[in-house]
Amino acid sequence: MKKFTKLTALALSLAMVVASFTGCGAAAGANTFKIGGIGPTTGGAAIYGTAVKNGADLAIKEINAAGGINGVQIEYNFQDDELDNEKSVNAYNALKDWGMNILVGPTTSGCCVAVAAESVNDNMFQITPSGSSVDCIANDNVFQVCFTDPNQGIGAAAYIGQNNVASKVAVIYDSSDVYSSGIYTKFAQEAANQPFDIVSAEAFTADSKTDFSVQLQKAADNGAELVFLPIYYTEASLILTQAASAGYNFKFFGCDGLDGILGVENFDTSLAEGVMLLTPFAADAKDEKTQKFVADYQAAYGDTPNQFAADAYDAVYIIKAAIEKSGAKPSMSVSELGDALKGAMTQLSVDGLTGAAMTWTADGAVNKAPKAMEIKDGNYALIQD
Amino acid sequence: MKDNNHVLEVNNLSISFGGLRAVDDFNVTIDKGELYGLIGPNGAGKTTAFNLLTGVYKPDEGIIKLDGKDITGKSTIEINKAGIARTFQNIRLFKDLSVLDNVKVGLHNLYEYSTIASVFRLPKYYRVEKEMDEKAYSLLKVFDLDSSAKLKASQLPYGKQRKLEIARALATNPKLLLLDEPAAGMNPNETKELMDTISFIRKEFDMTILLIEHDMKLVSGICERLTVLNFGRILAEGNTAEVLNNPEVITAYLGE
Amino acid sequence: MSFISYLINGISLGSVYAIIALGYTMVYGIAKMLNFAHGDVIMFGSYAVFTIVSTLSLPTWLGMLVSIILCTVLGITIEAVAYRPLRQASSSLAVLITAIGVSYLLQNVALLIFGANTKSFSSVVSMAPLKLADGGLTITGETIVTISCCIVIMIVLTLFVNKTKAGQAMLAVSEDKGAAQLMGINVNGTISLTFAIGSALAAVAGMLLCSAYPALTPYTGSMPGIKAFVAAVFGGIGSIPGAFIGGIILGIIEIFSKAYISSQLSDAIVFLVLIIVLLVKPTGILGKKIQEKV
Amino acid sequence: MKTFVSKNKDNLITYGIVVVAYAVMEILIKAGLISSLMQGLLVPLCAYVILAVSLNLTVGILGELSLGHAGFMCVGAFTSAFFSKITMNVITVTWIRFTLAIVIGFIAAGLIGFLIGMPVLRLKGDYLAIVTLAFGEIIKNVINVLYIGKDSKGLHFSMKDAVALNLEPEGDVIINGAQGITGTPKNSTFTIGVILILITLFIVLNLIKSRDGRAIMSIRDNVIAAESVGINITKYKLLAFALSAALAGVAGVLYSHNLSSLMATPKNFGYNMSIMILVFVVLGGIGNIRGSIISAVILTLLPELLRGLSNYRMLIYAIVLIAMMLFNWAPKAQAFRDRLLDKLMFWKKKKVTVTEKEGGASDER
Repeated sequence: MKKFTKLTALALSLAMVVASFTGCGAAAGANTFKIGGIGPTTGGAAIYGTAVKNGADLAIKEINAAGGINGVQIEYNFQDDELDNEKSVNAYNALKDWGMNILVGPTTSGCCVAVAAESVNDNMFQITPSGSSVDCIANDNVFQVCFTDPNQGIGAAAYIGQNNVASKVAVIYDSSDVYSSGIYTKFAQEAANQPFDIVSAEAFTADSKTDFSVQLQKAADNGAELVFLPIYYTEASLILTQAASAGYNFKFFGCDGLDGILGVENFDTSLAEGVMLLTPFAADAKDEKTQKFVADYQAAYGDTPNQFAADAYDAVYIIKAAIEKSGAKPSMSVSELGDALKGAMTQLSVDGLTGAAMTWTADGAVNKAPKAMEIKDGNYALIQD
Repeated sequence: MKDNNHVLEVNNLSISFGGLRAVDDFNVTIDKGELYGLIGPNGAGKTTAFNLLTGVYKPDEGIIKLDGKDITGKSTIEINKAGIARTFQNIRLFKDLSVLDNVKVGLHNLYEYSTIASVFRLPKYYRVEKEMDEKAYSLLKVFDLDSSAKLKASQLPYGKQRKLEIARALATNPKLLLLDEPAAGMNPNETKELMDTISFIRKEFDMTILLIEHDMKLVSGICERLTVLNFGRILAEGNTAEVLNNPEVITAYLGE
Repeated sequence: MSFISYLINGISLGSVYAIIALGYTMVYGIAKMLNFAHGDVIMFGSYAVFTIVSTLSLPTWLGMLVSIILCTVLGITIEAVAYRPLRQASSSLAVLITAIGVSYLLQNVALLIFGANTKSFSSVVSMAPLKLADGGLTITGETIVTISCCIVIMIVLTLFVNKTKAGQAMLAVSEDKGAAQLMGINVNGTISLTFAIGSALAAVAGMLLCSAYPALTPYTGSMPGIKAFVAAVFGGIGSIPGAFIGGIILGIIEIFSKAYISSQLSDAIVFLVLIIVLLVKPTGILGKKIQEKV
Repeated sequence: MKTFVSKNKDNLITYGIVVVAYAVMEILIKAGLISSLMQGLLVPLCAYVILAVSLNLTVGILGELSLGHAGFMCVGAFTSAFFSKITMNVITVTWIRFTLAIVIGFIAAGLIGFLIGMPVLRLKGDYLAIVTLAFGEIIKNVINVLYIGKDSKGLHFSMKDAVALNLEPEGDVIINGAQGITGTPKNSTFTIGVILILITLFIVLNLIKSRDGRAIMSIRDNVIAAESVGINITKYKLLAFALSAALAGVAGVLYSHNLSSLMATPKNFGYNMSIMILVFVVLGGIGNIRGSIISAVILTLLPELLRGLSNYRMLIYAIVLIAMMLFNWAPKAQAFRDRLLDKLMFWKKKKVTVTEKEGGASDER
């Protein structure tokens, strides 16, 4: 009876090994740019990966419809990494087998660091829409569309301090998340130089992110006026709901992770009234470009785009600009293309959804001005200072 | 300390489970080389007495002495090392191990080599394993199991499983062997064969044996002395023939 | 004051664990298997309510009804297709692993149907929060309803198991499947019924979970599912009142450890307490002591 | 002494499969016939094979259910990565440093396994499972809030945040809470992975076929009987459990030195991973070492090979997993397979003789 199992197992593993060879032999006949993308499209972080996938897809479709980059069409392939560093490297390798010559991704910081350690060996040009930790851009072939975490933490603290938004601040952050704990650390450091006090800093983790009553009550007990939320909008929506039902009256302040909270299906947006956030993108911004993006995205994918989608959309246009600037051709090798685009990046100034006149330094970080937004009447509104 | 040839000496052993005195004031003395029977109707406390002797339960009162040494309250493992081995009413073999390995587990404490020696296959490993194999085969031969040594224990027919359990118990080199209903579920032929085997072991290994049995024929055939338990208490004890003719025993055991 | 407030929060969270744990313990008690997919049945039930109430704008009661029916059917189907063939398997681990496969399957089906985006669940509870001590303490309507539901379900389940013929059959099956079969009990039917009840409970638990914590994603059920499993073990798995007590205590420990020790380490503390409880009482708070007969 | 011989032969086949697989892969790599994906997967595959074999020691040989195996892997990964990072400039000979890292991962995970095993191994079945799951989660949670930094004054610890380390400006944060360890040297190679698999197999297979191994298996088969013949239950449970943990730690070393970004997430070191390792063991046959190697390989490759299905990938994976479980374990499916095999025998007589030879040496049921 075991013989059969053995035969099957043997046949199965053989078939797999054979199947795993089929990846090779690509990359020939390169007359298109092959852009790969990586992010979690399954698992708890699937929201973010899916947004990146769709955002980049939309941009690529637009570019192809308009005749491509310098007349060259783009091919696109997005791979799931399940929010796991190891799987992310696998995704990168799978994309290499497919013949990728430019990478948009990975979506999250940890994965981005892991993939960057591989891509540097290939000198692959890599632009991460949303991998925000400083380690992501440690290698010179990687560029960011989003702000780095320290940048956001310091920016948020400075904004609150300079504009006297509050004098007593509470923080609720995700200690098991790179993005969130990264921003919190810098925020806390910068807060020492600012005229406000952090009265409570409470964490939650990936394993207990449904109940925030303790964190909120601690904030209230310590007399906080403002709660800083360097977290993503799924948890933020729960915090807002719980704060309202417990009758707390805080002002909430977040970073780009909160962007998308109004897009949560069926969310009672009145709860988010008055929430402030420092973000380069807002789905309801009045400018024509953003509105067109939001409308097209909704039409194509049935969802309201968030920050991640916008970053990915911009990433593709940044690549387009870099290619146009450097005159790179798809026939170049991955490494030649990488050198060409790296050189072009520092000379670019791109107007995107997530920032006007974005420029890059050679270390890969982006220069753009974050906009302070406030949610008013269920819409994002720019705060005029 | 020892001034007699008592292998086992038990004085007023008692245990209760939630108010029920399962074994009450149990006394027995077994001499070296004796084959002693413990009988009684179902639920009389025979197996509980075994469990007390082997440390599965700790007695509420009483003293158990093995070869003059007090072993009361010791753990099963210590008691086995001290020299009591047993079989079980419902056979408890290591069913996924081979017949040979079952016996070799019984030999565990008599042969030593370190974990390091086994992982790195040092010469000591081969030497001791060879000794263990020889010893185990010689035991299996006694029970006519040597030809099935490589089978899984669970593949043996029922009667042979009983024998294997005895062989495993003997492998620990006990002073006293406790057999819990060794003939349960056997047909008359197998029972007969078992009786012969038990007598043979007793002679061959000069073994002291305490036996729980239901099968009267087996008991009367091989035991010199008996204790009869009923409702946890001793109903009668003494020479087999006398006890079996005791009218009280007949009523309690066979009557109703 | 803050102590009482934390206590109330703990009970609120615990009541949600408790209601999930009831379904877990029910299935475990009868079928003797850890149904790892229970949390995902909860998630499906919540999506059913969401689709009917929020997307199709139909009445709430209809959504609840459809959700319960759907989960019941789902539970029976899962049992029949994935678990029943393995009931006689040589290791009980086989069915555990299959349950994990079913859990992955449900999550990924939900991901394909409903997408990854968070949906905000509209509470099915319309009760106003209870304000005590001049508004210093708040007990939400969801908490009151969840606890009431737990108690009602607990009583009904206990009565059902002890007083009805089907319930007695369940007890018999849980003791010894073979003997139950010999006594003319339809073992397959009884286990199906157990899964049906367990899954209907999952639907109710899903509604209340998402009413209290209204962020719905395809993975909503998995973590509360594990926590509820922990709660069920805490209380003594297989024991119906044990699940309730275990859930409430787990909730209180979680909140207290966040409040008084460390919000970063609260998971570790909760699990540490669980370990200590099990070391002291190896079968949980209300678990039966199992002694193997020698 | 036929068993002896045939068992040894069986073990040789297991080693042989690993060595042949290694040789084939090396040749294919040299010939450039292998995809990047496959090349990237080689080291993780080795780590998962070691994990599956080591968990089989607990589940299959000792017969206890553990759901915290990823926790031990995590301990091995973090201690060794930490060691490699702080000694990167001290011990410059890579192989010495990496060997020490492996030893450290082995000892650290083994020690934790021993410490956890001592109190919990007296629990049984599902209760032991939940307690090991709890320990795995505790390990993950603690590592997520652990901050260790190094400056000229030495090491600094904190359980709060990186700021609380009070490092000098040029100091270096080595373990940075949720961000874990970044920049571990990439020392793991396929060759080292295969050597570690062989060592693991050597340890586990030799242990099984020894005095200690028999004692461990006797506990699995019947605790009461094992006690009755004087087997020290606690000692052998602990031996198997701690060794199993230590080997998981080795897998962790391999894992951490293959990625430049090591974090303890629910995905890689949480109960999900522990369950995944258990899936390898159960699918491959509980107690069947060779089976767990094969199923670890199949189940790790499967989701990668399904990448072409994009959105349906994990869905198909789940279905395949359920189907394989039913196919492998359901008594009806087993009967069906037997009948099918009979038919196959009838049609392909030649092939049958070959397969019979292959299967005949090992366990029959």
